[in-house]
This record gives sequence, structure tokens and C-alpha cells, in this order.
Amino acid sequence: MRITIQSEPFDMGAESNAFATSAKGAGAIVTFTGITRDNAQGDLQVMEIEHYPGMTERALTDIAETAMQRWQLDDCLIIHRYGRLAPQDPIMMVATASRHRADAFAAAEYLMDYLKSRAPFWKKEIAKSGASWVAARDVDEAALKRW
Amino acid sequence: MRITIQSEPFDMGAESNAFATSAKGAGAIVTFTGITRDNAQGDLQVMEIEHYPGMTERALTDIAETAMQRWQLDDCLIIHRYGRLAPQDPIMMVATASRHRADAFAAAEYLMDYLKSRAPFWKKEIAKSGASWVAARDVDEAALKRW
Amino acid sequence: MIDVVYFAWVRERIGLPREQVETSAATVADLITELSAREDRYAMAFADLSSLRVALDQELAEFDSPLAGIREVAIFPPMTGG
Amino acid sequence: MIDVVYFAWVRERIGLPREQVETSAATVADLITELSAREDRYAMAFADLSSLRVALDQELAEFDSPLAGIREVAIFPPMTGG
Repeated sequence: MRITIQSEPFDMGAESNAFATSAKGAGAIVTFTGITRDNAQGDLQVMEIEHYPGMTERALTDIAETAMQRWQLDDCLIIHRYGRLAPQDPIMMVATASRHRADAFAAAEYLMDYLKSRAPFWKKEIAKSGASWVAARDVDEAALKRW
Repeated sequence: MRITIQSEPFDMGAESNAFATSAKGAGAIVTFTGITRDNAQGDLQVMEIEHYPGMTERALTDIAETAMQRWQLDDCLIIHRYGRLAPQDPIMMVATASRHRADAFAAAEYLMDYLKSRAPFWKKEIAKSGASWVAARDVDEAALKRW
Repeated sequence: MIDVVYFAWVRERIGLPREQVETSAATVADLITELSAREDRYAMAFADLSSLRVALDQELAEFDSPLAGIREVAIFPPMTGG
Repeated sequence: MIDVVYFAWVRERIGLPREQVETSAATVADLITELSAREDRYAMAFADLSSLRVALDQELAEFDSPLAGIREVAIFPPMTGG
């Protein structure tokens, strides 16, 4: 299990390969990567991600440990950036390794659902047309109900 | 949309990065990679994968096109190897790109479920203790019912 | 004349990957009955229909699918890709 | 004395990321009422409780959670990670 919170960019391909190599014996690897999308106006300059140092590590560790207990996983990984991101930059990724693809998929979705709404990160879009905080979506809160 | 059936190894990390780069605009990338697992006895030497040239391409294209229609996807990818694989070799991967993580996850699971039971591949485990064809699992057939 | 192709343990039990068959069988099931009557190796490969799947011209089909107009019949075990 | 930390637009509206508050508030809700009475910028930041979330000593909590023994209260908008 690895939780990394960093301002530096990361290489999702290299991280995926390293994760798969370390999870020897698992037949199924699922990854999810979130990429900085342009805004509706197409003029996004920077995505600024604020977080709550200390609580972030704790919240992500709790979420990952719950996933490890709830599903039959060989390993799981969470990487989340903070600071200033450019459009197309990977924001975060999760990866899960299991003997069973159903467990790998379910755990990755669980990690994402909790990470979206229960980990202390806030996104601000800085665009030519102005700056605004990204609003939480009801659909993300509702997604937690299924677990 | 890319479907590749090949005997050569592939690099899941490099493929993930290339896929994410070409799917610009998608905020969510899901990948699934299947890795050759050792057998229960721990003496697997080679996993031999047989396929049905011609029908394989067709079946995978059908599955991918159905996924593209059914979910809001920017792109999807299927790579599947055939021939002789060593333990720890990646067998196959799928990747999906979408604005929405729910669509990316659902489509990747759909691709995997159909690929498991509806694409003409057969696996044979060649071990010190003997050779045997991998049996289809009821749970894989049952997984199709949810779609 | 119809091409019949076999995969995995069906191919191994029958001992060849592909053959041309002269048949007037109306359905896949009829063809399987015809071949099974011909030689033991077919009877053994086709003994349990529930462990067989078929494709006609490279599309999955049923045992009662008609053979009229079909050029290639494939008989194989349940698939195990992924 | 309790540390109170703010994030995202709550931080921006209040104008600082962290402060020490002398309070005898029993719950988070009491503390919010107290701060809101103190200055407009608090009242504006805390106007709509449904758009706020709170954590006590870095664990998510409720508005009616007691403050006894707590060193750090965090007030922020719904999280938008991932």
C-alpha cells in the first residue's frame, strides 16, 4: 500500500508498471487516472489544488486500508497532486491489484468515490475569464451510498 | 478505438501513456491489465494462448463498438496477446477514456466481461506437472447478465 | 463442402485444426451427429455438448443454427480470454 | 484556545488560513455562531451551513460534534478531489 501526496508531476505509465511489478502474483491490475480537463470556455490556464496537510495523508490512508480489508487485494496505490497543474496534467491516480478482476474494479471505484468526496482537496480553476472554485457534484456524494 | 492482437509482449505503462495522450479532453482514464499468474502448484512454465484469427478481430471490434455506443467514451483500446507467455507477462489490457469516471469504469468492466467469455481465446497452462486447458468459470459467464 | 475448424482441446481430440466436410446437415447439431457417427475421436470430442460452443462464418451461433449458405463452421470449448 | 483552520473559498472569504480562537463553544455549531457574530466576513463565509464541512483534529465531524479536548477545528467547502 502506498499513498503519495506531491506537488511534482508523475508519470502514470511508469507508476502503473512499477505497481504491477511489485504486485507479483496478482492477475488483475486496474488503474484510474484523473487528467486536468479544460473548462467549458476552453480558456483554462491553471488548475490550483489546495489540500489539508496532515488530514490528507490520514484520510487517504483510512480509505486505502478500508479497501484492502473489504476486497481481496494484493496491493493498492494512491497518488494525488496539489499545487498548480496545467491542462492535460495528470491530477491523481489509483491502482489496485487482485487475483480477481471484480475485486480490482470494485476497490478502484471505491477508492475514487471516497477520494472525490472525503479527502480534503479543493480545486480552483484559473482561466482567462476568471477564477472559480470547482463545486462538488451531487452525483459524487450520491456515489458513496452504494458502498 | 484501437484493437491489437499480437504475439509480441507489450508495455502496459507505455500503452497507458500513449492512450491518455491521444484521448485529450477526457478527464478519466481507466485501464485493466491481465497478468499471467502462476498455477496452484507454482510450477507454471508457459501460458499458451490460442485464438481464432479473423473471428478474434471481429469479436473484439464488435465488443468495443458496443461499448463506444453504450457509454460516453472519448476512446477505447484493447490489446490481447496470443502464443507463448511467461509467468508475470501481461496477457492483455483494455483502456477507456471518458469525461465521467462512472462511464470509464463501466465500459472497462463491460469490455473485460465480454472479452473473457465472448472473444475466441483459449488458455493452456504448461507446467512441470503437466499441461491443461484453463476451464471457463461460471462466474465469468454469469458476469455477462448484468449488462 | 463446408470448412470445419476446431480449437483448443476439441482440436487436440480430433487431431486436426481444420478440414473440409462433405455434408448435407441442416444445422450445426446435425453436423456434429454426423461427424460423431463417423469416428470415435469425433464422438469423444463432441460427447458433452454443454462444453462446446460454435461459430458460423466467425460469428457465435447456436447448435440449432442452420448451415445453409455457411462456409465455415467452428467448434470449440468455452472461451477463456482476458 | 483552539486552532481554527480554513480552506478554499472559506479561507478566501475570511481572509486567513489559520487563527487561534479563545472560545468556550461546546460544539462546532456554537463556534460558528460565535465567529459569525464577531465580524461580517465570518457571517458571510458561514452563511450557508449546507455548503460547509468540518473536521476536528483532522477527522471529518458534524456541526453538533463536541469541541471538548479538540485542538484543531477545520471549516471548509465540500471536497473536490480526484
